Amino acid sequence: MNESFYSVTKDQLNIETITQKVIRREAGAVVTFTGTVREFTQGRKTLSLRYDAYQSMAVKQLQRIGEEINERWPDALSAIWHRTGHLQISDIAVVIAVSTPHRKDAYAANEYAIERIKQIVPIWKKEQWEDGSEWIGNQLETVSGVPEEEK
Amino acid sequence: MNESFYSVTKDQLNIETITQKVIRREAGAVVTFTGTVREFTQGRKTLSLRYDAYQSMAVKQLQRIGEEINERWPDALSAIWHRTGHLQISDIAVVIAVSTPHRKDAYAANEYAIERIKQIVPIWKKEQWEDGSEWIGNQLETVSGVPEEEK
Amino acid sequence: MITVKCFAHLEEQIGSHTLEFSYKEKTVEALLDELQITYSINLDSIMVAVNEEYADQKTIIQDGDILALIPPVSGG
Amino acid sequence: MITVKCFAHLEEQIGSHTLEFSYKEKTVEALLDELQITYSINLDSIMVAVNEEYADQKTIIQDGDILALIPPVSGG
Repeated sequence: MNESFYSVTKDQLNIETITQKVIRREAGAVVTFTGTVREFTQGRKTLSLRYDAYQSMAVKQLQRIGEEINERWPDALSAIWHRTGHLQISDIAVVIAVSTPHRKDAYAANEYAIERIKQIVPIWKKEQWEDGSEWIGNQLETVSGVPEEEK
Repeated sequence: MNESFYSVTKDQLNIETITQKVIRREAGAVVTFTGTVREFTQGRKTLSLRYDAYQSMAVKQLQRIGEEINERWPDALSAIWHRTGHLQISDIAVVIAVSTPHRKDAYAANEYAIERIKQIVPIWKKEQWEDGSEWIGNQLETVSGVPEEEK
Repeated sequence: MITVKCFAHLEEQIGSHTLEFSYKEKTVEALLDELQITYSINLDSIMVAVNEEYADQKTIIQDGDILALIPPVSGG
Repeated sequence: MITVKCFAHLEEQIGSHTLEFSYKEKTVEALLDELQITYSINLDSIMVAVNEEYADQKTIIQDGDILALIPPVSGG
């Protein structure tokens, strides 16, 4: 699988570039998810945040998500880029683009990808609040051991 | 509502520009739908196509869809651009961007928008096949009269 | 006077994008009936907009109204 | 020799990104138990990768393996 479809990078993410990777003659629908840094989480103000990754493994896990998508939606083509390092409010942390011949599949496969990222991709977020900082985890109450294939 | 959030234009559509319109501090999720010209529809090859619009009314209907989205998802911000004129295979016909604080709403509101476009926005597609051309309609078996608010 | 805009296959069938008629009070439905006969066209699945808003067939047309015959749409 | 990579809060708690140990045959589970005692850390909700693939706690570590302690992830 082409490395440029799945990447973990310190560089800014470009929505157009990543979406264009999956546009093709056979596809009529592309759904792109852009995850940005939100200022408030449950009333608490984020000043900035940092993403760390186990870079080489994280790329492999993104590729794995691409493979899982193709098992479920054989006509889909996906590209997933995740940024690491220090991010400000509204900066783009992740871009997921999925193209399919018909639109229902593009929405479903895209949503599948972001759920899986939050389960299996070794990337961690450290929130910088006004009154301290904290490594975020267990968003999905992940438990110890090999991650489940299905939610 | 700002006209630049809802547009019907002969110009090429830029995914990045339209998506950036809805990125904001309060939102953590943006879903962008990009509709492109697909080469094959049920085995039949499209050479190119043309979109005509009742331009002024079409813009109003896109704004209406934005209002409907805000009735259903009060935290959403949406931008919808549709292209008209002559398009080639893989050209972008429509871009819908919706941002929300949480991602489930962004997917749902975005999918709502494309369904509504196919119901109420006065834009028509003429397919150029290898063996002729045809105005496409009744994709959703729309019936005569005032369009239904709900699917 | 009233104006009737035609789109897509209707524009091709009628042979004109814009029709103009001198004003006479009538419903949208009555106008559609007349157009069907005059142009030998089928308007069964056509929606109508009056001044850029979808209108019921029972709507009474006002002088100066701009109507549009809206075939089933196919944008997106 | 085996290498153990530490991330996020574990890296801060352990005070190092990379640990190296001389090789002795054992399971992932046994290694975790040792690390918990040595560094006074809680590894209950930690996943483990061996050579960049998630591994079961019963996996037997091979000489030269690169392990990673993976706290609950929070990308996206």
